[in-house]
Amino acid sequence: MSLLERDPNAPDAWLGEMPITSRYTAGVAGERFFRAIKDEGKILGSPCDRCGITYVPARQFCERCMDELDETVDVGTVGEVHTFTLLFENLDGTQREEPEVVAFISLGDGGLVHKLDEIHLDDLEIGLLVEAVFKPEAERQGSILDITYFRPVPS
Amino acid sequence: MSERVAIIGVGWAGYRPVTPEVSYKELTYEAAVKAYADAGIDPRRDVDSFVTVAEDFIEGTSIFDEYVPDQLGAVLKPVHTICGDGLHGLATAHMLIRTGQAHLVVVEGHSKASNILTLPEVTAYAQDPILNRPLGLNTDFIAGMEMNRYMYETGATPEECAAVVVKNRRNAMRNPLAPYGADLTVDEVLSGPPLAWPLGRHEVAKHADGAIVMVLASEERARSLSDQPVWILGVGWCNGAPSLESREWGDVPYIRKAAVMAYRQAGISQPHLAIDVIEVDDTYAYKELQHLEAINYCRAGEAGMLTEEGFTAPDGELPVNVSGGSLGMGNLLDASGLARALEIVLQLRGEAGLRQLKEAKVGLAQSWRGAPTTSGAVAIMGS
Amino acid sequence: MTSKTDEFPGTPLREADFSEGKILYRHDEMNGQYAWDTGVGIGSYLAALKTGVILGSHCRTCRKTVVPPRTVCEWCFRPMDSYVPLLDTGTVNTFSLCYVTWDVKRIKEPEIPAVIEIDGASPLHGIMHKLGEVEPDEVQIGMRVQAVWKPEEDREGSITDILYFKPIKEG
Amino acid sequence: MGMRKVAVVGAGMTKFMRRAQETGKELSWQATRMALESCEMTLDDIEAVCLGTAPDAFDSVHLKGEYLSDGAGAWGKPFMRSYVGGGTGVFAPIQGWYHVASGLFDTVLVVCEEKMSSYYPHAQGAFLTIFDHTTERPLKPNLLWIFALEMNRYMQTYGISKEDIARVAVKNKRNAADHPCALLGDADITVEDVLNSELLAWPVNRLDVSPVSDGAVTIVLAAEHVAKRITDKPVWIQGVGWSLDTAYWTNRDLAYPRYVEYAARMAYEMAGIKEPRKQIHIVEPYDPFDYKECHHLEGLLLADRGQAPQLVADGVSLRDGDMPVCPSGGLLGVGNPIAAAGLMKVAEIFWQLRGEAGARQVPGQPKRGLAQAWGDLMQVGTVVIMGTNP
Repeated sequence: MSLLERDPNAPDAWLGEMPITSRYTAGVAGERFFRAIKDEGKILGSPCDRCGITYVPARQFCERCMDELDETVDVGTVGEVHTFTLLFENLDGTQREEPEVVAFISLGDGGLVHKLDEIHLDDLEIGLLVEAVFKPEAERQGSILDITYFRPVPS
Repeated sequence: MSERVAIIGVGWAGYRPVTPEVSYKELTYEAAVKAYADAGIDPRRDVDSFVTVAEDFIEGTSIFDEYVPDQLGAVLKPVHTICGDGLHGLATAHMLIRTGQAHLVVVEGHSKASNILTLPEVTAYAQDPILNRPLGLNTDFIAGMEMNRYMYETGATPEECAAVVVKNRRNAMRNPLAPYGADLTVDEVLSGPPLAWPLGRHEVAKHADGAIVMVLASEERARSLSDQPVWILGVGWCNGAPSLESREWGDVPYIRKAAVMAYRQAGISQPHLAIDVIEVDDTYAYKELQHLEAINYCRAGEAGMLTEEGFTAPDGELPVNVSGGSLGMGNLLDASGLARALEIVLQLRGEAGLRQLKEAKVGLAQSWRGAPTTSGAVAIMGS
Repeated sequence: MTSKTDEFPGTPLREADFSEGKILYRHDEMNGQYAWDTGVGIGSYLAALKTGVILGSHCRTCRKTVVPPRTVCEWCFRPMDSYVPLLDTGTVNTFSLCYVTWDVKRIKEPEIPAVIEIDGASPLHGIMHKLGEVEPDEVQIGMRVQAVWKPEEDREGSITDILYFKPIKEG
Repeated sequence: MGMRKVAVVGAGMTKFMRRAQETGKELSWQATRMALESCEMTLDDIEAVCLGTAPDAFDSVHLKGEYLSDGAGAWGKPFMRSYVGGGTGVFAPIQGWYHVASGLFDTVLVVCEEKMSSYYPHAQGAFLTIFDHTTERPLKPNLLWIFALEMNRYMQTYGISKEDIARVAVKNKRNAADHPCALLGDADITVEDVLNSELLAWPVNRLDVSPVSDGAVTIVLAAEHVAKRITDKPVWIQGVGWSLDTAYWTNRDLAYPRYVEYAARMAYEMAGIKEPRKQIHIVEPYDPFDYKECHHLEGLLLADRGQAPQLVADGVSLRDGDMPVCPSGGLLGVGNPIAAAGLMKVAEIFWQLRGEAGARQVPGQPKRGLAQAWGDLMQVGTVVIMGTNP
């Protein structure tokens, strides 16, 4: 398309980066949700009366009707594996030898994405009941990582 | 107000795994020149408005919008960016023309995926920063969990998903634009390394560089400029729940709604009877099946079986991704939807070469913006 | 509507709310690394800089010489006709005396960014660079300047192969 | 033929804050809920959603339109995010306009959000990457450079003094003292305060610049037949225009924003405006820096080149002047959560034309107003003209 030619000594690529450094607030609802994990070891949801849905994690608004959700309910710390994957890939795309077990755990009408542990892969199936394992209270920081992982409920 | 809108020119450059000899601007320019020549127009004189689809972190530039006009012939013209897929761009051009304020509108999308050295980490920055990102997971985990739930709910099998890879990469061998043509077997696909079980590494579209430009026109302008306008019969787009915590894992209701919107405009009630050729998003192999079911090509759980039976093959009853799809042509990031639409345009114009289908009068293109999004679009075109 | 509303939503925070742990938050950082293909025009520009030349390109239709060089003229949308080696002298089109870093920390000696119209390019066609070897209060729009290059062996094919532009002493 | 007419029927906004506790989703929801309540509509009444938000770097989320979509009310709806850098806040209503004018939708939400405090330690860092990655970024330019370079060129070309320009900052920060959402309103600020504030990048001092902010604004658009059922005071979108200049910003004269003129001419033509200075009653031009307001008034053809600073000196652009400019308090006073700040200007025109701007209400029952934003590398103009008549 070009009449101009590329200088044979032209460098192929110019290297650079996007330096994105961030600080995120947990938000109005996140504050409630993560304080409950941190201080009480509880998982909170937010019921929307109009839609008949209990969102988990707790949120400030119903995405379906935009009502404000100012109530919270304790939904317990045991949920069902709704789906899961064995992740053989690191964050940077390199292959892992041993997979991480990641699941979506149903709680209320929502749930949490988290890792599973203390589990035999043979036992792993959709519908399995799992419970949250919390860090010791003194080490919790009000983060999703205050839950170390979920594990099968002892039968 | 112009009710009807047509695509009257298309141009492309790429698609290749790498394109080191040209900058993104030069790649786009090549596609633009071809599209304008195809439409028989001069962008400086004739075009009323320009639409680009792009995302900052993909380009490595904040406010990437800045760098759009020069290589499109769009300087000092109405230009804007849609942070969406190429089909969102097409829908935007469609709307602009229907207002009656614009008669010729250009849509552009490009990928320089090869220039992003840390794409998985950039993609992970699309995860919720508070709820999900602290887990430090490669975003493909979402695809693995979706695929697992999709198979659980519909009874689809790993073999059926792998059959999509076999078909699409085989189709790509008959498409000179496609860099990833291959003659594989289902076993070869399934015995590849695991990625996010049940998803295997061979079931994920590899990235490619490329650029696509399309020229859209009002009915009056289309009839005066083009011998073979491709009419936009309907276009729909929709978002689902962005949160992983409130979405459906086995289904894609947003694609379903986008399709309903497009069918309603096109007056189509029985897609399998009305449509001759389909291009759907196949970023991950299972997505082709899930998307076919969502656009009501068949009932939930049937798409895999139909694939295995050859129903979706080029010589099948209703061919899907004759182009090779993203598995065969490469994942062009947000230009992927334009690649799907381009194949429909070429098929409807009878210009698809070796892979030309016999009876191609109405075609459908569908896109998805990739994990972790719940954003997709559908466009239906007719000759 | 605003006249009817007393209370607008929003919860302003003080920086101390973070440092004192009154609210929950987290830090993160993206690893975004890129290798942008330089292509024809900019690749040739960088190669020329390495040899101590500022390269432009010429559009015969518009009778314009532009810098940096590109392969298409953005005004007539015709391919550019030729490369043009420009001079390494020019005129200050505009400048600033910048006393802060990007994150608004103060610096003592100002940086002096400028747009410099390059000799040999069409009027008003310049590049952004910095000025040096000049007192801040002596900088003026219209001032004549010349590029100060890195030693040849240190150049790498980058805009920083020019260290800065310095005033041309008259006479 | 005949184009479908589009009206603004509701608006809502959050406070503009230096740092908000709310997430970006929550800010978007707050503004959106308020806008819906303002016209007694529910989310079910909305057919599509348009989002405007500036660089992903600010909120520090990749694909942030997708991330914000639920807060914007897009669950299960057609949703798109438009983007023209700093011009986005006035572009998003244009996007909403073409959604409705196309005939595809009757009711659309237009939401603009920015949470700049998420880019930490300083939001200006997001601007390091707006320059060309290969030919400019290696010089490590910061955002102030490009404004200072443009301001200097503007002042030099027309012989304008810093005092002339500082009056704009004073006017807007004083106006903002009456805005309940304002971050930097100050009824007592003087020209000396501006001139004596910290020198950042000559000729730019700290009080010449609008503050980094978090916030969100939402408006509701409706087609004519629907608008009249929703409210008896719809405000009509009469004209829209936008234009993007070359990315080679060092290859043109920064003294005049021709892209704003192109955008304005497009909007004037659509609105049938032949004499903008007589036919436009209130103006909300983009004022991230004080000189920018002047620059933009000239590009909008509302002042002769180099003469815009005189409008403040003569009192013309004061709230009770002949052509009030930034009666809201503008970005300089209310704050500058980029895209939200642009849409705040559109909301201000909406409230002013309905006579609902409270303490900020301009006298004389204005009939027509113009909002404008600017963005990119001194490059894009976006213009919306609104009036009480269709």
